[in-house]
Amino acid sequence: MNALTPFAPILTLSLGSLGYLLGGKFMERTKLTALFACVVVGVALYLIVGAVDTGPTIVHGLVVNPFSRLLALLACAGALVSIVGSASSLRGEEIEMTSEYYFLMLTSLCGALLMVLASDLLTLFIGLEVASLALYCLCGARVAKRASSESALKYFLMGSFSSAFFLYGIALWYGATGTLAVVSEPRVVVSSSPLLMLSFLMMVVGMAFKLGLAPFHFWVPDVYQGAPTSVTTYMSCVVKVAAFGALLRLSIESFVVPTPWSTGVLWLIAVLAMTVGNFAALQQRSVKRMLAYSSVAQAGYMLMGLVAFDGSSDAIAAVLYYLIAYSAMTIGAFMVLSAIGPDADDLDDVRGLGKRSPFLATCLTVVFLALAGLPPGLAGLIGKVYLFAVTLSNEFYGLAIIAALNSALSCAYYLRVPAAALFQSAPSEVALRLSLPTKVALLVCAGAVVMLGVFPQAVLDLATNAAAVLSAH
Amino acid sequence: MDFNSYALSLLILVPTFGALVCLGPWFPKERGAEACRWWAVLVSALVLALILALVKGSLVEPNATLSMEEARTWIPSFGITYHLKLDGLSAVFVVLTALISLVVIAWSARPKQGHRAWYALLLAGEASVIGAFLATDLVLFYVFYELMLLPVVGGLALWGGARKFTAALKFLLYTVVGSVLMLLAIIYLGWSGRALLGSGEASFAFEITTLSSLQLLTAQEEVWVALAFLIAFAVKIPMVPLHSWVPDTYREAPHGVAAFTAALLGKVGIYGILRFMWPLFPTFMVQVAPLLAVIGAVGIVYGALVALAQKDIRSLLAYSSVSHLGFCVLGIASISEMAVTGAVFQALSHGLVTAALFLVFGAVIDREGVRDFESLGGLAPKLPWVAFFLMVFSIASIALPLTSSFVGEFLIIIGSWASFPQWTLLALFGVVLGAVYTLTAYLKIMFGAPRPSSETGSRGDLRGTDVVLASALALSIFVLGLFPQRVLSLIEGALQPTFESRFASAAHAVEGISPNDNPVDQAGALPVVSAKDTANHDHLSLDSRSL
Amino acid sequence: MTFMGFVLAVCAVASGIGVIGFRNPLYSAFSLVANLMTMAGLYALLDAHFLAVSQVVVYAGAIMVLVLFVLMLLNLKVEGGAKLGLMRAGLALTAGVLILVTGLKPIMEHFSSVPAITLRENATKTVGDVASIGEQLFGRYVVQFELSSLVLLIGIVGAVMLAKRKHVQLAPRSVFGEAE
Amino acid sequence: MVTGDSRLGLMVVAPLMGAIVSFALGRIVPRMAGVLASAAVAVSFALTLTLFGALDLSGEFTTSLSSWISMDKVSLPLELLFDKLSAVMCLVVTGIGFLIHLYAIGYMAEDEGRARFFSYLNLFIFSMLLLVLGKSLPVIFIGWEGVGLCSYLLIGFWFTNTEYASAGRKAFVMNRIGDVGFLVAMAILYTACGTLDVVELRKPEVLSRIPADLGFLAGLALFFAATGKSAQIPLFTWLPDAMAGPTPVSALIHAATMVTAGVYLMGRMSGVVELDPLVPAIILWVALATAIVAATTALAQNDIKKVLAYSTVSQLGFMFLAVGVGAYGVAIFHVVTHAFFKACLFLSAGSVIHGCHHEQDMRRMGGLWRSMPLTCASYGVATVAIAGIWPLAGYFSKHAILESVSSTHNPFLFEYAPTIGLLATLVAICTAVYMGRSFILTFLGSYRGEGHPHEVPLVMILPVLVLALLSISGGLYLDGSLVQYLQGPLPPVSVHGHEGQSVVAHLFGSLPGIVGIGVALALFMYLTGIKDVLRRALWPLERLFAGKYYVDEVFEGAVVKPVAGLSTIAFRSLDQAIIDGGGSSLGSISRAVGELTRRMTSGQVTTYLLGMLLAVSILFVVFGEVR
Amino acid sequence: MSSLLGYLGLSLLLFVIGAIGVCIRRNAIVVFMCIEMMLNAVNLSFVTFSKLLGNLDGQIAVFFVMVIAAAEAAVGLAIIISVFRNVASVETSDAAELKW
Repeated sequence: MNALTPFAPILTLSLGSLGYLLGGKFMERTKLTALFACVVVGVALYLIVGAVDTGPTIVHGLVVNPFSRLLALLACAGALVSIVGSASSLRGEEIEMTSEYYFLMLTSLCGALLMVLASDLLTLFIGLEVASLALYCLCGARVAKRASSESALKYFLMGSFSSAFFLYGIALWYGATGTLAVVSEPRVVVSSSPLLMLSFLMMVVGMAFKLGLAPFHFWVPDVYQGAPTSVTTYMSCVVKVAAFGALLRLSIESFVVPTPWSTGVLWLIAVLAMTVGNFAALQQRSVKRMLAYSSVAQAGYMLMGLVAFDGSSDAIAAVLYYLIAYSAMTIGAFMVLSAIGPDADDLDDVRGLGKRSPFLATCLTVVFLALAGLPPGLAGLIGKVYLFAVTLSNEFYGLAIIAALNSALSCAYYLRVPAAALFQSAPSEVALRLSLPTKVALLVCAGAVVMLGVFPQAVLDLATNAAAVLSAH
Repeated sequence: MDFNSYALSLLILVPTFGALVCLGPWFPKERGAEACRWWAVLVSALVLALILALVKGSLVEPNATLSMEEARTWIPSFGITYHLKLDGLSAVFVVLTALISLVVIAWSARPKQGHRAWYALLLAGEASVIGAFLATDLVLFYVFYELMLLPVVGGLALWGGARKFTAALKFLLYTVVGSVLMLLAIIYLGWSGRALLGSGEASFAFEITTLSSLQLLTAQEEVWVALAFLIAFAVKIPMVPLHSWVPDTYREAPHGVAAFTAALLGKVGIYGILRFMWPLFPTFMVQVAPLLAVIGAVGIVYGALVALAQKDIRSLLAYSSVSHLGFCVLGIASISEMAVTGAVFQALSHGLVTAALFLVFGAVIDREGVRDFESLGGLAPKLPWVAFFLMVFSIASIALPLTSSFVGEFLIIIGSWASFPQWTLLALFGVVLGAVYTLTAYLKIMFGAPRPSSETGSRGDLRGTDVVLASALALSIFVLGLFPQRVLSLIEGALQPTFESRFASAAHAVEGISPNDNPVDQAGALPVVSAKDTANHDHLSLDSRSL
Repeated sequence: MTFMGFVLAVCAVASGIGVIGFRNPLYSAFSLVANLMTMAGLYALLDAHFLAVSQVVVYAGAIMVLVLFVLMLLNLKVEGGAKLGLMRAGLALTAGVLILVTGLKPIMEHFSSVPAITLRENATKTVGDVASIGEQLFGRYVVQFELSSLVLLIGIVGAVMLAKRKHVQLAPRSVFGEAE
Repeated sequence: MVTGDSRLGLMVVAPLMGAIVSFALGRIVPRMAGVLASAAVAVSFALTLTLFGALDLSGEFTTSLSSWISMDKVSLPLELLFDKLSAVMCLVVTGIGFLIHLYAIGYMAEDEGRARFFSYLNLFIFSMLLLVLGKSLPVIFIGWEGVGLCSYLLIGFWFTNTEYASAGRKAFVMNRIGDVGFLVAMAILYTACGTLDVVELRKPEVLSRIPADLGFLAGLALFFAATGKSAQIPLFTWLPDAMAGPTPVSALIHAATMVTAGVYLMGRMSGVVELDPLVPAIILWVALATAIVAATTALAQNDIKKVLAYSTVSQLGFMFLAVGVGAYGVAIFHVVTHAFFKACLFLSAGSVIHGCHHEQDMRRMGGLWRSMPLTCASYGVATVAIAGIWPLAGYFSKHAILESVSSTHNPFLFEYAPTIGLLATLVAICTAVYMGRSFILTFLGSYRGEGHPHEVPLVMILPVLVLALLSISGGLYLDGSLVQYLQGPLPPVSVHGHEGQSVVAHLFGSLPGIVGIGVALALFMYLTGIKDVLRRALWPLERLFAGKYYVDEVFEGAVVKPVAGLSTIAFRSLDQAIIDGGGSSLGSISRAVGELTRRMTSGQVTTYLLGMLLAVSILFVVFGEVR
Repeated sequence: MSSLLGYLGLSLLLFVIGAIGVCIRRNAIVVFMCIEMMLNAVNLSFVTFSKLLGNLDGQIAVFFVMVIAAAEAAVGLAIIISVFRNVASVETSDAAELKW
């Protein structure tokens, strides 16, 4: 039975999604679609927590260890919060086929879980495609809205394009090692053969695309902006978590980084991402695009941890901690937008939020301050401290300084949002009414952003534990 | 539960709680303003009472040294602690913070709208500044250091002038660029701390006493790390040429926020240099002292010169702040105990004076509706109280004797002459220019024939509470000017250990770079060392030092 | 490379160029069909018989029919020729050549160190007939096989969601939602 | 030595209390202000007298006001020292101060700001007492700055007139420039000697710690401070402008007391001043130049107060002449006599102004002896006194100065002694001429103004008469004895009194004064034709004198304009353009870069794909070949 | 065995041709077809590697890629139709409302 436990969450999600195919009409009529999705994700979450570690012998493509469990947990939690939070905004977004919507959401979560749990590259690729295909569709969920389908098209074309690269990477890995497993026997260091290097580059391109790292970030602003905000909320967390999980595992477990060569590759991408993301966000008036660019930059910060990875668990733990913190921040940020309205995007839509809904404005302020790395959003600050710490302690001074200056620069645009919300007058004085689930979800995000900073120790321990798995290799 | 073990946290928590309460629904829009004000006054008065109660003992007892600590774990795996410490140095600044906050909060003029946010921001600002003055863990300090931005940016954005967002952005970028580099430096230090602490529980160390007890960095590392700290603090103080956020911020901010910022924020920079940079980078501080002296002295003259060209009251105050704080920099640079104590005292005094000036000038601006003093004039007969207090605080600002500023500047000048006579001399010209622009401003605003055109917007003289508050500030300025010794010994008691333990060795380490090779001069540069042997009962005798 | 292989390779490249070269999407689609067929031939040459058959059935048979169907459904015109930027083409070509140049060497050289005898032995081992593939699919890769059904399901549901239209409201609503 | 005598503290504090009380109470009962303030000064005067009386018995008095700066190794208490020197100064300050307070009650009777006025006046007395009683340099400096402040406040007392207020500011700023010297001196002395106590700084063993070059600098810095306060070249132009203040202020601050603080300081710090003999030499030459310039300028002034102001500057130059030759006692002697007759002159002038309805131009006066006989008498007496005619006060002190100049031992001055003597005598003649002129223009001849001048009330005339009396008898009484008396705190002086001399000798000594007055009578009363001839012949000189040597213009051009220009340059070119502009341009650059990166996301998915492909190819090229 | 290596080269060549096509064509369906071609090129690599290495994993991978390609086709074409309904074009240059 133990051998099957890794499958339990996957199975739950797939069966749950099948439930929509069977009882979708009924659920739509009784307005239980969201609730059902929550229950399914909740059960999956529970099962992940309960999943026992798979031993060294890996059966049937899935591996459970503290690392993959933490990421799976994070993906599920993120999905749960974003589903809870945006359940009431679907109507405003004119998404009427809610059972299909949730079907796709559950399957994409399933794909994300596959990505972090996969023990072979085939599973990983399937997971990637499951997640991506579902998300392509979700982006176009507002079928009547031009921007939505446009974003779906862009996401689809670019996603498939990058998938091809990723697939080529897998092929080359297969050619170089003769196996499709994530961990090759014997393990090979990436710089040991040109083919492996090529494979690594290809896979990094694929993952960099999913993470929105520059120069593969072009899709991010368009898709984040065009997709329904509820989908953006979900995507900004789950895709990042899954892709980071995959990237970390591939780099460390498959390609046995760090080598000076691979570090160079990642260094360049990290620097490009944070710089391009921050600069491009500087002049945005669309909050969603700005958050999109900022997510590029944030991914750059996180990549910094992998660059600084030296074989000890600290660097990865830093990435994980920041990933957790970032999930809370980004979900919170997008959820605030979707709570304002289905088409809330421009800075003007945020104006005067403090008057229209103090609660929303407070959450927004906390979350955006956290993104900027300023208290009281301590999670962002502590996360940055940790990332900078590992970067510095592995003597990447240039990277750390670039990142620091970038994060200073980022304040310029992050703070414009709370400034507009709190300090400018509203175009409409209509008070916003939030549904209870939205409030709860927002509270969870804002609370997490603060509490992760005030009491970070437990999470840090968790992250260190998880990271230890990777660094043990 | 022992009061003392929570007392320091209370200093931070009380205003925080007060701020949260201010935001609550019980101070409604129209009717709640005064109630909210009194609540905020109550809270800030409580904080003042609390800190005075803590400091009282050492102010009354001549030889008592003040030292209270509160240490808790925060992020053990990372070596970050919640460590607060109240000693003479921090006590001085915390008292200043509490007093200025009380005055700014109680001051009757406030923006017409948003009383809840106003008092909440001010109280939150008070909490964060106090936190910054108490924290001895570098990361904790950094957190408070960043939190301090809150009242300024918020105040600017909510109630600022026409160019408020530009000003807020400028302020923010300047300080954040500085502080982020400092964050890197902090982390680097913490990491280096790990390297030497060995395989302890904590992997990093950020607590200042722990860090300073170790020789963590190589000379080159120290330069870079210390430079990052220095830039951050230099922006905050502000030191020339990193001051250009100051005029914009002070010009656009509402009076209370400008007073708060000018009086308190820069002091954190000075405090930071003394609290953190001194113990951590003694060698660097000795090395960089000549440069700092130049920056300080040039800042004094430069600030004064530029102030001379100002037409706007607020800009004038901004540049005069730059000028006055140059003295602090010069004092710190001289590394003579006298001058450094003077620098702290000057910082304290500048806080009092500048807050008062901002508030009283604010009254002028509010009443006349204009702020460039070409269009003001002849106000003295119309606003006698304003004229009176403005004169008192102007006098204090130009450091006339018996005001607290004089004590500070006097100590700095006398103390730093031994190390940097030429720069001290330059600084003295700033003193002259200071008198020129201050009196010119006063002359243009208050003196001359009353203008009939400026009658619009007149709301009469200062109100009763404001008179009381201004009197309190004036009184404290004169009391400190006349009886500074308790405060001075409080400061000195906190600084002395650092002096004795760190600079003696640091001075020897950099003997080579000293401007003179004469050993007597070495002693002259560090009077404390030589003074030990020659001090008699009444006077400090110093070895002579040629120019 | 055998003669047959060479011919197929040339065809593949030619049809590939055709895919990207024809202005009329229909011709592109036909070129792609040709390309896919040559691929099937190549698979067959490489003893991947099962794949060769699947290639014809799945790609040429199913996918391309779908593509052609959509093409016909949308009744697409020829892509505007003037719009095809030379600079863009040049850049793309440069990038492609660069990838080719830098990629070819490591790929081709990787097996040069492997003794030819081993490779010949290996080659005889891999015969991708239905039996051996089936054994693998329902053995080691059964989980992935099951998961692939999920992929197809997504394809179906997604297509339904995107392509099926209920009542479409064309009037835009206000940003701030409506009072319900 | 008596320490901790409460009278000493009370003496200082009384005027401070007076200031506060008269300010507070005076707002309610304006009439009381003057009385209260005068009473406070009277208390001080009385206490000074008692202490003065006790001085011979018990030596010096000291008391501590506050421990002020007392740190571990630094101790700078606020202590007062009442020795013979400060006793003399205190008597002058409180005595004459009291008289002038009395006078002011009448003079300011109509003014609305009486309370403020008397409060400032009392504050001045307080500061001045601190100055003369300070036991250490910081305390002296407190008083020094305090009197500067009061001077500023009182010059600009009628602040609705911007010119008056500006004059106050000018005075303050000029004094501040001088204060730089004071601070430098303190810094040098403290750094070198480790103490700022004046008693300590008299001891040779302490002074020997000062290196030679620093000693020179310290002395010079102190003198520089004195030039500010005592209106010597180059910082003297504020004093004539200071006449903008009410006349009692001019009498008290700008004639009798504050301006002599520089002389007092030189005396107090004689040890430091004489460390390098070059310093006294510099002092002497500067003083001589000041005396000449001021005296000649006074010749061409028409404002009665301006004449007196330049006369004060010139007389201060005389005092510094004595300082320059080391005759500090003599200098103080002249301080005292000058206080008598100059206060008398100013108060009389004030009465004239008061009587002529605030007319100050002498050309619109004349013949006032008829309407204001008592004032005329006092003014006349004081004129004779300042002219240096036996047996009035000025003769003795001025003669003593001339005598001490000729007997100087300073190596730098020795050979020039006759020249100096000659020039000083010329100045003395000049003094008599312009004073005579002012007397003639004001009181003799016929009335040229409008309205009816009237004699002033008793409360104003009484102090004037007392001062006139002092101007007559002060010299006789103090001659020799005062210099002798001050031998303790001041270095001994070789000059002796005039006891043994015959009347003829005295008259011979008075010759400059007699000649001067004669010339004045000749030129301005009897032979006015010659005046016009002279005026035509010497018009460049007259221009120069009337234009006050164009010092103000030179100062404006050499200091004020450049500083203002520098300030504008610093603000516009440096601060706004470079420092601020640098920051802003950094902002606009990053915004532009932001715009550029933003535009990279063009919306065209084909471009995105191409971008990705290019990125991949670049990655391959950069990292592909690396082994 | 150079013939097998030749297949690898061919695979890369086809991949690059597909990639170039992706970048220069603006018809979304053609772009999609180019992507399909890229996937096919990779498949060829898989099969060749499988041959070279002597295990069937590569061929299995190809099988799954085909499945995914099929699903991708369904999703992609649905998206294209959806875009066509909104924009009345499948030219990617017409679907460029979201930018900057």
